[in-house]
Amino acid sequence: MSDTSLNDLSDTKLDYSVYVRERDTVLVTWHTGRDVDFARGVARHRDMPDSKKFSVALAKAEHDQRTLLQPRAGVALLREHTKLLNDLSPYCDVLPTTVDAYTRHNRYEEAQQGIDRSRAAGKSLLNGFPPVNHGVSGCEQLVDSVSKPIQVRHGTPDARLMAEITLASGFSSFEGGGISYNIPYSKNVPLSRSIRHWQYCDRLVGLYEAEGVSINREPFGPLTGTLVPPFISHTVALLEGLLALRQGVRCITLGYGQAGNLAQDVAAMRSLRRLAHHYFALFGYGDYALSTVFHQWMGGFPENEAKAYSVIALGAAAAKFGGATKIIVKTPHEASGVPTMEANRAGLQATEQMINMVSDQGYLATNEIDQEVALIEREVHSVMARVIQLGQGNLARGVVLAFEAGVVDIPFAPATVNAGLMTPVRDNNGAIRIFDQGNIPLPDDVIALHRDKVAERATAEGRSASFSMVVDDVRAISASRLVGRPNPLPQSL
Amino acid sequence: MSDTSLNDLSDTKLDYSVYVRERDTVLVTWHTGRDVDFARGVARHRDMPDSKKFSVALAKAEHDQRTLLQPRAGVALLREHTKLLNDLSPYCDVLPTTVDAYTRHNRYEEAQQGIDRSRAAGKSLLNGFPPVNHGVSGCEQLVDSVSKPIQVRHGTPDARLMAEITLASGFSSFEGGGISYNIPYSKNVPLSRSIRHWQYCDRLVGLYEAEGVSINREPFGPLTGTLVPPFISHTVALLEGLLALRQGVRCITLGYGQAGNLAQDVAAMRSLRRLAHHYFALFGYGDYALSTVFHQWMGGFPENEAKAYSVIALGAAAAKFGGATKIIVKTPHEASGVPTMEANRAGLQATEQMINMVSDQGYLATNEIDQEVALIEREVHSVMARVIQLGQGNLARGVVLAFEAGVVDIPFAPATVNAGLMTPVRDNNGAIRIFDQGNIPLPDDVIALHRDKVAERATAEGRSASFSMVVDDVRAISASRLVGRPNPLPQSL
Amino acid sequence: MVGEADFRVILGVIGADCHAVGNKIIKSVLEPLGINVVNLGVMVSQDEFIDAAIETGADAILVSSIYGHGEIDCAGFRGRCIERGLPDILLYVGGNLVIGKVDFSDVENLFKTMGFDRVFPPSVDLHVVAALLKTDILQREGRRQEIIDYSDVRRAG
Amino acid sequence: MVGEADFRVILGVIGADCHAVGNKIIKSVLEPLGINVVNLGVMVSQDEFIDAAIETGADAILVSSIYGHGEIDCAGFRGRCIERGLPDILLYVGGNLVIGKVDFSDVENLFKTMGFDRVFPPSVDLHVVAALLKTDILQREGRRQEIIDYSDVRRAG
Repeated sequence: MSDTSLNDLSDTKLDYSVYVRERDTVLVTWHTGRDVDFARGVARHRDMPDSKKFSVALAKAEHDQRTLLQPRAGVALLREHTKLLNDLSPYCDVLPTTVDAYTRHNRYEEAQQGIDRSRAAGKSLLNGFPPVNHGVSGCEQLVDSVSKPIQVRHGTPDARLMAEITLASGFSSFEGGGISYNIPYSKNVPLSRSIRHWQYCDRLVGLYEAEGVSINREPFGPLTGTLVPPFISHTVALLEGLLALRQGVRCITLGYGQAGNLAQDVAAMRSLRRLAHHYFALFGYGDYALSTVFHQWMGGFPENEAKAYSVIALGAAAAKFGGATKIIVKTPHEASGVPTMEANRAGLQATEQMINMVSDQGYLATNEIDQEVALIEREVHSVMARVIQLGQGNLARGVVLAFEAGVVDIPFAPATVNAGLMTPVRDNNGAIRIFDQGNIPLPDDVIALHRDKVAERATAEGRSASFSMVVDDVRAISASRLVGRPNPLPQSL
Repeated sequence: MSDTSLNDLSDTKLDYSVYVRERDTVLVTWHTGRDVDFARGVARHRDMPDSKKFSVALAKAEHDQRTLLQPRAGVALLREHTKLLNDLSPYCDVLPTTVDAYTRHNRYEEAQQGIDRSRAAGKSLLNGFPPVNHGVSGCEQLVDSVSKPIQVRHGTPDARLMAEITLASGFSSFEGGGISYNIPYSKNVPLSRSIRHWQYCDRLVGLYEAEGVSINREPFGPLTGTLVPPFISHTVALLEGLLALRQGVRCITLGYGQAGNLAQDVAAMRSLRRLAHHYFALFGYGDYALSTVFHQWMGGFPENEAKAYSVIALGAAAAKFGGATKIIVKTPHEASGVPTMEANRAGLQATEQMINMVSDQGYLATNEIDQEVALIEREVHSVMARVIQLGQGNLARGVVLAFEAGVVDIPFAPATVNAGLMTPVRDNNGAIRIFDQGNIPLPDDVIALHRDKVAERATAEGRSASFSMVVDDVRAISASRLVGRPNPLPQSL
Repeated sequence: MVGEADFRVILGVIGADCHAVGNKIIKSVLEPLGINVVNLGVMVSQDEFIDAAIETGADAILVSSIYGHGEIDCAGFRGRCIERGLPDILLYVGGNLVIGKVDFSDVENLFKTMGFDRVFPPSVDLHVVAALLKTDILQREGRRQEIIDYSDVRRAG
Repeated sequence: MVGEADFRVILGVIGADCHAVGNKIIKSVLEPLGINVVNLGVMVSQDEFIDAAIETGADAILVSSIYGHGEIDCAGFRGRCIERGLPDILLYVGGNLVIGKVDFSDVENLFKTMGFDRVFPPSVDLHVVAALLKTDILQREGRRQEIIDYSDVRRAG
């Protein structure tokens, strides 16, 4: 089933017998697959205390209107990774296990070399933890050695074996989706194939749910993290949420990556929640637990650590004003690559301080936010209507056709299946607008609004909008601005 | 003239002959006074490039809607202080010279010991630069060795000699005022005396103005920096502004210290500007240059540097949303006392990043801000009306009588002339409200609003409002919150 | 059980320091914990502390310094106490005692060498200070040391 | 004056790295500066870089790596170029090349030892890269070095 063509792609719940047959082919793709034992996994989850369950932590945060803190972290070796998570644990609410990039592409041989060379070098040469190579027993040891819920965070188009191993070991949340872990993370993986592989993962989560074990699923919100208009990432999040629900997933966290303009970010977080309830109900689902996650700025950071702290702080404020259930935290070392434990802790502490100070304050209500919410919702409805129409009752098929047609189009994505025709740019207030809509279907007045906003900036800067303006925007935050102005008046001389 | 009684206190422009006679007594209070030469000072200012003039920097920032960055910095020895300012200069727009605490109390002997012991110790044992001891030639060397405008920042009830020396040397801005540099900075100085001494300083600035040399004057906004309701510090700023205008000052920067609640802070900055124009016009002044300054959080900081950065970032955002012309920057070492150059630079860089990111965004317009603006303005009008009434045409006298009566009352002030009856406390959103009004005259409905807001918090916390709640609030930010809740739900477990 | 009046301390901010906030708060926290606080406020000289201690028969002097001149202002304080006939009085000091960010252990050593019995950073929990004060006073007075109830000591400072 | 086609480079992100943003931007900046960029996109193997260089007769290979595996992915690249008959091709590498915050000078030394001609941090100004590329290509080709116009190099990166 690893070469699903569009015609084979259904969006019905995967037949159990199909799942079981496929499972046999998945578990043999690396030798550690033979140790996966679903019944043992269910028992492990049932025996775990609530304090180690993602679904419980999220439900409690939703109820208390708190925002959970989560870092990113992963190193090659089990002992070092366990230590890293335990060192971070006092400073956060839920733990990650970030997976290395070889594993994300199912290159377990190279991941093994990375493990071996890391062992020899005495430091991690991998950018994450390779859970497939460490296998069920390694992952079980990890889960048993920490005291908080752990999520698998990766970027894997075919995460079936990883899901089997990590969920059986006691991980209680699994990030990703057939769109969000393909388009921004791979080059030549057909979308129908990654969607089908994620239907498998979601079906597996559904099997745990059927046994009374709630596993949290989190579509990856920020996508390429680069000038993604909120309606684009929202559309992807909603589609992945619907595809997951269809397979039996019940605990869903939808995500969004900081754009930088406070009003747009707050509006994005508020609209995401409303839109999810709307579409989940529209497709007949009522029995689910929804939460949201805000990712601090995913683009380039200032190299200077003091400046990086302010990017982190602005994100923390937007997350809290936007009502995020969880925030994924960046670090002051962000510009220098994979951060150390100390940098991670600093990012968590800075975020905690800002979230605490903002959570003591009132609801942020502005006309600008309300207008952004209304705009995002109209945009999402317009695109979703076309995706649904293209699918003709098969949403998975609709997604593939939508990407083929450029109806959904993610800026700066590496995947060749992504049209790459839509070009975003910031407006004069730093909100992300559309400079060229490509083939994305949007109402005329919405397009006119984007055009006017971009024209307003072009006039203010005395230049016409162009791709060079977009490039300036991509670099703006790392160059200490929000908007990539030509020769900006420096704040400091 | 150093023991002005209330009956001697006038608020007319100091007669020139009175000023000149007094000057002779002032200049002999320390041997460096003999080197003061007004004509030479005027010539120095005239010869300075615009890039070293505070008034020019402020006017340009007002015009461009930029926010100037300024650190605090001062060490005992001239060479080290010059180096410190030059090291900070690339990271800020205008420079400070923070004066040591002995000089603030005219204890020049002790300041000299501090200089001598610092020289022996190879490090500064003073918490600032002692300009009187270094004299005109030392201060001239300093001004000549830096490339940006320098301001004297201190806390001196009797700053007459310091003003004569520093202004003659080329400092182009002078902080303080007869109220703001007495009540929060001394114990037993009669208010009529400090006001009279600051009339002298303002008259001196007026003499420079009369020669076409604009010297910026900045009443010290934050006062005790501890739960000061905006209308209190605004009232003091307006009174000092009016007293300064009367003596011929023309370039005025009114200040405010961050309270922590974003809406209240933005409203405070916006109302400060409006109120200043209102009262300056009411008293017949039209020919002045007004600007505003925002002080980042003046209370206790978190010891953890990462957390301190978020306090700094929140202040930077409030300053920019509030339209401040200048921001006085705190540092991540704030909890540990006088900061190093590196900490100062980090505070400036973090602030610059946030201000840049916010300045690219739209105007923050919320009903909450509008309501706070309206509230602050009503409160200020109520108190100002009583002060004016008490003065019966003599505002300086009105000020003294107002403090005696507790009509103006600054929380947590060391001065015995301050009534200390008014007790502030945070409301449930972290805004500073009045728990006990003492003798401050406010409309009944305003008092009822404060009472309701405080009651709302008390109910939310399940305890009655008390001084213990106030103590909790004073410590809240250093303990990673805004509001001092009893056993707050920790954001991180 | 000892009564409230058994613990009497002189409180003040030394030198030319006018930071009044912590001073007011220290008094407001210590008094309900059974410590009789004679508060001299801000800008207090060494002799003013000692005068008040002699006059009231205090067990301890609590010196605050926030503005960084503590090293200068506190020099010779113990010697002055000895000269004035209070060789054994407890001397506590706390605040931002030196200029710049210095390791607290270095600051503590410096002030202990100068004759202070206990040295605190500005973040100290005042409930801890109160508990230590009571213990130290009882020990110095040769009384059986009470069991201190640390249950209220856990509050974040 | 040399024409646009005189500078031909192969661009790609090495290994299993799928960071496409910088890749698209590098191409968009270099081409208007007169450099002919053959962009292989993300997830490019050493042999794919070399195949393209042979096929197009490129002067240089520009390797990006953002995800921290650069040290592994770039091992033996120069040796492979020599084996495949491109001993002298310019090899540039840039990005977040190692895991963790390491002094850039250490990273630069490491990759120069591995046979790379120039090593860049992620914050490098691409106008500087373009200027260096042209200089290095001209020098390697033994041509008289042009006077590089650094006037557009000052733009913040």
